[in-house]
Amino acid sequence: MKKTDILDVVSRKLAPFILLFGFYLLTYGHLSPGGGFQGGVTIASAVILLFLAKGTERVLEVFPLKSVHYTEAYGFFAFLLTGIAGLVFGEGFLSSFLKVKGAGAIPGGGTILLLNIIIGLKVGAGITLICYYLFKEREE
Amino acid sequence: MNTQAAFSVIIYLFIGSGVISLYRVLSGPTAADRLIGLNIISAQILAVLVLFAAMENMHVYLDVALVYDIFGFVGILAIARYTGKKEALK
Amino acid sequence: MTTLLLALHVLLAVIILVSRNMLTAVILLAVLSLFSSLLFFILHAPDVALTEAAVGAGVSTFLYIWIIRKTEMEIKP
Amino acid sequence: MNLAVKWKITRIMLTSVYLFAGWMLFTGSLNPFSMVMGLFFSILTALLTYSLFIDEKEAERRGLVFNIHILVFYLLFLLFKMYASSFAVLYNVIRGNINPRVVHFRTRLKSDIARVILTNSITLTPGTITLSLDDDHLIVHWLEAKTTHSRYAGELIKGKMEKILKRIFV
Amino acid sequence: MTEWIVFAFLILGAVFNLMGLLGVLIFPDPYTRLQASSTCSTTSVMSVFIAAMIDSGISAVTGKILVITLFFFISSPVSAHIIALYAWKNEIIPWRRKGGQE
Repeated sequence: MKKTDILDVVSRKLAPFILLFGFYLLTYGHLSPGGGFQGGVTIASAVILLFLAKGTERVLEVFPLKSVHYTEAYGFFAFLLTGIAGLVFGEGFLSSFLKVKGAGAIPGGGTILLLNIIIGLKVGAGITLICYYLFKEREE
Repeated sequence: MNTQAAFSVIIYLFIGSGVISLYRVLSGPTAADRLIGLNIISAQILAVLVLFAAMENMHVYLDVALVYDIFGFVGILAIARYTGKKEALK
Repeated sequence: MTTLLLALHVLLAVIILVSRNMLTAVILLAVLSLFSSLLFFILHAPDVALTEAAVGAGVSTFLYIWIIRKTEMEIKP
Repeated sequence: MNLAVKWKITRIMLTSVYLFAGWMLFTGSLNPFSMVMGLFFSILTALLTYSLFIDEKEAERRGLVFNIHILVFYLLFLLFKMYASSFAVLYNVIRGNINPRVVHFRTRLKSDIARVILTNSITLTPGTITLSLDDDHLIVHWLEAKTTHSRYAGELIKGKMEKILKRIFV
Repeated sequence: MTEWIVFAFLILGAVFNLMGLLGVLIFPDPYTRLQASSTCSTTSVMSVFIAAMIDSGISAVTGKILVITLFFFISSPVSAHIIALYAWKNEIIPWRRKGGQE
């Protein structure tokens, strides 16, 4: 039976809620002072909290390194794809091609909601990768 | 005297006490004293944010306060983890 | 109140520049970023305040602390 | 379907329920599209972090089942105790005589999260701060020390909080 | 009637804040300063939160402040404990009153 450590228990129970709060900032980005970049930094801070409390080895079992790399790389591709879809279905590059209905609610965002989620995932994966490589170099 | 005026008086008082407790950050003999200064300033500014949002009656402003709380906690943890003796928190 | 907060920013920046203890400089930088976020919040710009609180108080503190540790400078506890 | 797969599915569902309650607290709206997005993100987060949120050996440490009505009563009790001991610290700061000591004692609580809640409650009441928690051995810094004997100091500091926590986490 | 309860909680928050600040400035060693800072940063901030909740009635603001309060109940003692553990592991010796009772 392993010992009880206060930092370990608190970080385990708190990190999923911080992750969910980052997703909330992404989803409500066009209605409240959130947005892609802020939500991405909040998502990355949950992973940083786990890095600080539990070390890198245990966390990489949960968030595999290869999938984080793929998220960071294909995020830009998805952003370009959304822009080109605006060029094809709408008037110009990055123009809104989804029908906007219900202004002031979540579906009223149209393309902005999609772009916020893509940018948030890309920024979160990028900051997580920076911090992971810094940690790894320190522990050697 | 209504509650709005009382709220603004308390806001001035909390900002003033935050400025005074900078003294503990500047002249703490040890590193733990400087961290205590950061902790107390963070708590006082959190109270100011909540009071300001309640005074304006805008519930979207309170997201800022929650993010502020999260990042103060992570910052103190990072400073305490990587200074001083090696593996001080293990 | 805005003028007083701006004067406080200048004062804190000068103290950070001339301070010799690295840990004091990093903690004062975090405090400066917190006060700056408060200033943006009072001026009714909550999105800028959110970005400042997230990047200034969280991630940049973390990066500076790691870099100071990497140079193996002596930090008194 | 063996026991390990069942336990994994149970953990994922329990984590999703907790996270969806958190989403409802964050947004505070009953808009159907918002609830669909919340359900999607809760299940995504639960699939990522279920092994951290509920540990593999969590069931045998008795941390999952608790009585929620006693928990609400405990929070109110904690708020009252916070104010009561805060006035004592106020009196000490004004008079300026303090007698700080470091005391050691043990706790009888078995489960993991109950010990963490006890430690947080001790730190949250002004006048006492937990320095270190090592399995069941607490080191506490006490501002106005009346005794340094281990058992009496433990009775004075833990007091009723341990008894109520013992009833919450069965 | 509601206004007077709000005023009482605000005055309570201000008094605890000033006393905690005084304790942080005059106490002799990090542990005792942390005790005073804990008074300031939990009781005073909690009083202010309760005052803001009572003032805004039942609305969306109250729910958000309730979430912040729940998060603050977890994060504040844990950060105080982290600072105390940091000082304890770096071998700072606690201050004792001279000639005190044994």
